Amino acid sequence: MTGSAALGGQIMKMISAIIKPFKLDEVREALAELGIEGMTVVDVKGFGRQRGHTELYRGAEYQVDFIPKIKLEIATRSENTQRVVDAITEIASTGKIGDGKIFVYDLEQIVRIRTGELDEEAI
Amino acid sequence: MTGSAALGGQIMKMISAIIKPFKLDEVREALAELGIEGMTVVDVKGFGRQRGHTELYRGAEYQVDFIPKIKLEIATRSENTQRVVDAITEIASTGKIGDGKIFVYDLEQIVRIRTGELDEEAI
Amino acid sequence: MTGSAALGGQIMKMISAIIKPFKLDEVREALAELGIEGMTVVDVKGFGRQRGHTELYRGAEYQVDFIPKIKLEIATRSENTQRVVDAITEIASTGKIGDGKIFVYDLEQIVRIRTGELDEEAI
Amino acid sequence: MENTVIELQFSLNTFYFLVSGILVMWMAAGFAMLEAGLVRSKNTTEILTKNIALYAIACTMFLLVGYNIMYVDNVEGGVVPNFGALIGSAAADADHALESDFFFQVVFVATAMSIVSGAVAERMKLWAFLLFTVVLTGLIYPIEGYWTWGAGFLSELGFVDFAGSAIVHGAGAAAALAGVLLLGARKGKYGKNGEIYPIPGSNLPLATLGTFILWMGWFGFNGGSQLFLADKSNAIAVSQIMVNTNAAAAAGAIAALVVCKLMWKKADLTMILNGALAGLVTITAEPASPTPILACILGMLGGSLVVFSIVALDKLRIDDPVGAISVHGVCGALGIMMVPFSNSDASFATQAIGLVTILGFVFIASYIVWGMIKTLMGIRVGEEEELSGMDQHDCGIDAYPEFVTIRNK
Amino acid sequence: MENTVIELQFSLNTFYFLVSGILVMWMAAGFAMLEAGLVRSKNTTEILTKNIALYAIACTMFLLVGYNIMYVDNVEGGVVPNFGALIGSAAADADHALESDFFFQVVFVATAMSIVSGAVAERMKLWAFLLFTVVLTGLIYPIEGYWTWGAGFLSELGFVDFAGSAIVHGAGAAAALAGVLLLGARKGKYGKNGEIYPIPGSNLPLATLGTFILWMGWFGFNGGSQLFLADKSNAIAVSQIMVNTNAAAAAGAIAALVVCKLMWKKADLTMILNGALAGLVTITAEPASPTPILACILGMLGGSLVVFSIVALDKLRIDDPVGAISVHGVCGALGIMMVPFSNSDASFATQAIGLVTILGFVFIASYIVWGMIKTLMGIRVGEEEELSGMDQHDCGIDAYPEFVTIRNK
Amino acid sequence: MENTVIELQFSLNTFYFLVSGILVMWMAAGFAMLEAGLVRSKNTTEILTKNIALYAIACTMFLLVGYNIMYVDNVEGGVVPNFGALIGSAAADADHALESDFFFQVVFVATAMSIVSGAVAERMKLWAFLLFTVVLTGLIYPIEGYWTWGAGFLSELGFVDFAGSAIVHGAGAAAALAGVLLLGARKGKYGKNGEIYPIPGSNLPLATLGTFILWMGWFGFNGGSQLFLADKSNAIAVSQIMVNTNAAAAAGAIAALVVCKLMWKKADLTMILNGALAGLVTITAEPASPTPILACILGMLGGSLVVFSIVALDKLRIDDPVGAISVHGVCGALGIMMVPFSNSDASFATQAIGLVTILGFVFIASYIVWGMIKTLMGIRVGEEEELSGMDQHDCGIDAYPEFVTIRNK
Ligand SMILES: Nc1ncnc2c1ncn2[C@@H]1O[C@H](COP(=O)(O)OP(=O)(O)O)[C@@H](O)[C@H]1O
Ligand SMILES: Nc1ncnc2c1ncn2[C@@H]1O[C@H](COP(=O)(O)OP(=O)(O)O)[C@@H](O)[C@H]1O
Ligand SMILES: Nc1ncnc2c1ncn2[C@@H]1O[C@H](COP(=O)(O)OP(=O)(O)O)[C@@H](O)[C@H]1O
Repeated sequence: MTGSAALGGQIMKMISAIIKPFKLDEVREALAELGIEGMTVVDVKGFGRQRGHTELYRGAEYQVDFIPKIKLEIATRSENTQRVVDAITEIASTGKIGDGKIFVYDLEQIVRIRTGELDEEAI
Repeated sequence: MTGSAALGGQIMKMISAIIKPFKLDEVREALAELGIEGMTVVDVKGFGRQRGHTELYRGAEYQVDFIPKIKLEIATRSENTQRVVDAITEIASTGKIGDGKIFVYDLEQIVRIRTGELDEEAI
Repeated sequence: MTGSAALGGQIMKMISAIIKPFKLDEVREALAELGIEGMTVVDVKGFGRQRGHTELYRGAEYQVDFIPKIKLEIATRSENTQRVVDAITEIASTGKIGDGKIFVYDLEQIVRIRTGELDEEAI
Repeated sequence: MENTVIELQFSLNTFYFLVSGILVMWMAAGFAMLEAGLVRSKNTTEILTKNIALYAIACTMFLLVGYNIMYVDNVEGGVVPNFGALIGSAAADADHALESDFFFQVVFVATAMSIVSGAVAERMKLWAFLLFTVVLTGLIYPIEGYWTWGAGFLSELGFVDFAGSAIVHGAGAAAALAGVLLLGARKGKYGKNGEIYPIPGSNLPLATLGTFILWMGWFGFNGGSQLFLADKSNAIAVSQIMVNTNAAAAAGAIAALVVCKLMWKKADLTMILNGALAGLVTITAEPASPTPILACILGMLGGSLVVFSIVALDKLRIDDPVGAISVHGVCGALGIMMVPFSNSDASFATQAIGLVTILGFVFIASYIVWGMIKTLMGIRVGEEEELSGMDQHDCGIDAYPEFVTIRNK
Repeated sequence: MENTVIELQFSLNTFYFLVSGILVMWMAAGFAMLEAGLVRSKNTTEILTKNIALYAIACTMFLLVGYNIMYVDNVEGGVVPNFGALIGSAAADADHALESDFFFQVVFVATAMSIVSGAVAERMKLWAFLLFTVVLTGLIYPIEGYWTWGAGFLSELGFVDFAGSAIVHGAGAAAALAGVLLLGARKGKYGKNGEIYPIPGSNLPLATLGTFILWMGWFGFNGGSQLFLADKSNAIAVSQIMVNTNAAAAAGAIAALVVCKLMWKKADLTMILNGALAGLVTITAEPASPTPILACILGMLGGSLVVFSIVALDKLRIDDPVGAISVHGVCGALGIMMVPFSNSDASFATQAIGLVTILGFVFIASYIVWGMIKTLMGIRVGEEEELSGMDQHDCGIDAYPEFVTIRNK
Repeated sequence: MENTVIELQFSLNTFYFLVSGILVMWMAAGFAMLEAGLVRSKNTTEILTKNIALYAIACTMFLLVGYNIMYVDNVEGGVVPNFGALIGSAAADADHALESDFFFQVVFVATAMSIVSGAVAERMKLWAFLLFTVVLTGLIYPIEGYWTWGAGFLSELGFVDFAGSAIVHGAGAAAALAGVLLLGARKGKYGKNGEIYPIPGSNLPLATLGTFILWMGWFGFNGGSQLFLADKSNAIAVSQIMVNTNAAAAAGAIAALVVCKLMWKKADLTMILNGALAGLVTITAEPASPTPILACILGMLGGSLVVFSIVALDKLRIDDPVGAISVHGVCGALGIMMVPFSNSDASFATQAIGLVTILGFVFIASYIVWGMIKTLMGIRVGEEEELSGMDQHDCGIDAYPEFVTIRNK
């Protein structure tokens, strides 16, 4: 984290984590224990150090560049960020290449559609 | 980057809204009336207060944690943010749990790929 | 935005590009030449100036509002941003409507799950 | 040796019934695939469940009472059948096994019921539907079937419906229409200001497979309805039926293709599928006497008519997700009224009387039964179930649980 | 003309064998679709590969040695067959072509093997599986088949298994069980604390199609097993078999539907599919002698039992992704033990002896063979391959490469 | 009673034609599923549309003129047929119904045309394709078919092509090749520097189902081509054909599996499917005279050859998305040239002459017709249509509109 949080920063962060698909259930459970009560997931494909694999189709081998991953998005208060990031890092890590990455963004505003509640109340 | 950043805030925001899938058409129409001329949607699954449902397969009941939702991403000028957020909040709300959330981010830059136009021209 | 922008902004950016699906391979190759070693892609649907098309089903024509696109997400150091944006703009452009857009965000933090490395090391 | 020749004839006829029956049974799979392809993915498990359950129930009910009501110990030329159970016993001079006849007939009743499931898809409660299945296959169909095929009053009148354009297909469509009227359209199908929103089916390869299966099965449906194969003239008749059946289906598909191209500049696959089926339904009333060229013409009439009928029913806000009422009802009626052009034993008047009698009876009887079920337990799923899909509500499982779908369609 | 009558009878019988054989061959497609629908999409290409390869291998092995072992030049009432190659030569007074008999029998052995592929799906190495296929179809099945159908000691004892509830279905299930025990459950199927996690199949329309195909093919399976059509009494017998087969399947589906509704308030489609198949397996031991009502009852017993069996095996941590052991093994045994209720030639004691002998032999022989293969080359794919799916590892290509799937399921 | 025996024989033969015809008709569904599974999802609706439309057009054209050109009132040993319409009239001493013969033959012509649709998939304009269908099925196929099966000059020469390795399969492949050469490869198939990019099919379960359907239908295709069943020797011949057909297909699948494993260490499912079909095409030229072991060997040759052929055509930049030219053309030629090994009536020279004549004629005639259509209206869709998929352009609807797909593949 940068010093900006101390400088006032946003009070809410969006944590976006790319993980291996089969780790989803474990991560979800670990976050539930931290009190995280909401998240959004989406199927993505990606590559990084892990470079895909070859597939075979009708006698031609070819590179599939993108490997299936899952992206989690968790909006949370700034002060939780470190704990969430640590939990994901711990649980989603297999030590093998392709474990994924976590990206943290500032969030300007959150609105709960049902009630119109704002920001921290809306998390 | 434009000079406006120096004035303390981005002049463009990205509004990311998680809504119930069947609300998509209505929301799109409402935003069109506000003059919103572009958006990107993606299928996601999520949970929050609404905790999934049980499914049955071969005699075993099990929890499906994630409920299908749709995520809308709308880049717009800062001054429109409130109107867009209000419109989505109004239209996408059913008053029932699981209506979704809206997240607002700062946007540093927008580029229209076709023309290379920047920022406000590119929205 | 936080004061840090005044101090020169975040040292990492997230570049999110909406492109035409069939441009993916070319863009990926161009970015590889720039030394970009990781990215995440997801299928999205969107509209902007390009307004969808009509489909026909059982005698009823109807508007399909959303056109399939691909969203690329590339985390990179700030100083690379311009080069990446330029490369995508160049390669993904067909000059026809619907070529897509690039959005640039500040990134607070990056974590490599496998090693726990942070920020620039984690890219 | 004479005995052996007669026994061989008996065996060959029986085998012909059995093979035809197997082909008609296969149509159950055809309807299941067609309907599974033309509904949205969130309702696919449920429609599959309905299709296999209705086939099972239809076979069981027809065994328990239906066959007896339709065929056993009835008065010739009568209206009210003799009610009884099981399949009776064989005549001494029968030229095929009684059981093979039952096997052939039992799969017809399932066909009639399969037609209903498509029209009421995506909103009809599973258990209400199954309850209706019991009554249609155990009672309504056998009674009207008796009137013509069981030597009842319509057959005495000279009404001709060779393989069931009205008795099977029309009846299914009439029952479906009654259900649809009581049920209403799917949510999101019609806008407040009269807009019609198409709701595309989720899996067109399945729908196409279903159509091919039905086309194949129809060779048993029509071919078997000659009821005798083992001499020269009958063998030729069965062959003519096959040729005509195929010709009408082909012409129906072509006609639908051309109509679509002319009207919308596109080849609407689901219309072409319906066009082939429309050709089949049209020829079913009399596949034996037309020349192949007439069969083509009948098929083309059916295949064109069905396109307009589907569009018209949509305008009338009769929401039929798979086009069953148009294919089986409208083209069934067309087929019945075309019979006198090739078969001089039939007259337009008796054809019309037969048609109205059968469709009217089935419609009214079905309307009453649907109405009773509606009062008893409701026939439509709740709004929330409809929006989130019937699969989760009725069956507890999605059809394609791993695949990501655009849920708002 | 007598000669011609006999020749006609020969031709008709032969044709009946061929048509039945074609229908049984079609069951290979049924198993392939059923299993492809009930596994996860990441293992779908592999299960399809197994299914087509096992059919090809079974046909080839049975041609090379299996048919000879099972049927040619064996001692009556014996235990050890006479080993030889190819299909022998026709008897002078044969009433059908030898080749048509082979054609009919060869597709049975493929059925037995298809049962195995479902139970060991999603974790068994492709090449280990194919190696086992060679042994089962070339050796194990022909030997136990000889005991009853090749006039071996079980047939002398009076054991009755008309179309193979034990010989085909039970045997397949026994071989499958041996494999599953050595293989263990799929990763993620059972939790550390005894939790059972369902792993839903990825494509229920395919599974339903597969069931309809099997249902259709079963008319050849059971109907053809009468082995003679071309006289009156046999023609009637074949017809009865068809009616009973259909009735048992229908009743099985209904029973499973009702049991599911009572137990879980939902209509679990995959259970209904298994229920129909369970009814078919149950009637297969004796489809000729029951009345249709008894056939319904047998089907209902099978269709109910299979639901409880699937749940029970799951509790025992015997992981069978498609329910093959319950459908073919448990209901096969049920069918065998029900024979004496309709067929007075059979006794409970001999039925039990036959059942235990066949299943025991196949289980033990299979266990040894699986065990040897395990030592030789391993039978289970590595953890990483299992997690990322067998398609990429064994086949190099996904089944639905363009579709986005939730991979963690 | 003599009369009755003759009538029974007539009936049985007729029934055999009809059942065989139904099985061959079913192959239309097989091609549709195979091709729908091997193209990308964005072109799936269009290929389904082509398949059902071509079947309909083929049946209609063959009824209107094709059958007459091929079979009616032609000079024996001639080259130019007698042009006429409809199906003529039956001979007094016919041993089966003329209509049943037509029914059997009409589905063959559809098969020939189905082969073309696969090879030109994903880029050929729908209406150009349908126009070509009219000409091939109404003119080109009947003319070359007359040369051998209509007692034309090739039959007089002693050319043997039992069920159509060249006449049906080779012809289809020759027409396809002509089309592909004029059409060019799919965009993205070949790179600027000679790279070959695979374009995986979108739905392998469908492709597998299609293969099983074709395998099943082939029993009608080859089995029916004996043209007589109702005496002992013919019944045995038909049985042998069935056994050989099945054996060749099985061996073809195994051979392809082994070749793939040796070359790429993986079991490439689509190659195995092609291997089974290759075995079938290879045996089709002469399924009656080989021993089953020879049938296995022929199947293995076909199944191995097809793998190399597919790879070689790809290197030659002949882009055939489903491998139709290799399966039907290359293996069809192989089958023709293998005939003399089992059938002493055939010589390598006449086989070569027949093969070159048929394939040459069809290729040249097709090239001219494709060329004319290209000038007239173009045969290839625009670049944009190809990129966004033909479904939207030609048919107006996606095959799987609810499912999310990775569109760039
Ligand atoms: N620079 C990047 N921008 C966006 N996503 C990335 C980036 N680098 C990696 N990713 C995502 O993270 C996933 C894992 O990255 P990878 O480098 O393979 O793993 P690891 O960090 O364990 O070596 C990738 O598949 C991709 O989805
Ligand atoms: N903290 C969060 N971070 C990311 N997404 C969230 C979060 N909380 C909720 N969501 C998303 O919003 C959706 C609706 O949230 P939910 O709490 O069920 O509704 P409501 O706010 O109406 O009670 C969830 O399915 C999830 O996709
Ligand atoms: N305001 C916006 N917010 C989010 N996404 C947008 C916005 N405008 C356009 N897009 C995305 O960019 C894609 C291309 O935009 P479009 O306006 O059609 O192209 P062009 O900029 O070339 O005219 C759209 O399909 C949509 O996914």
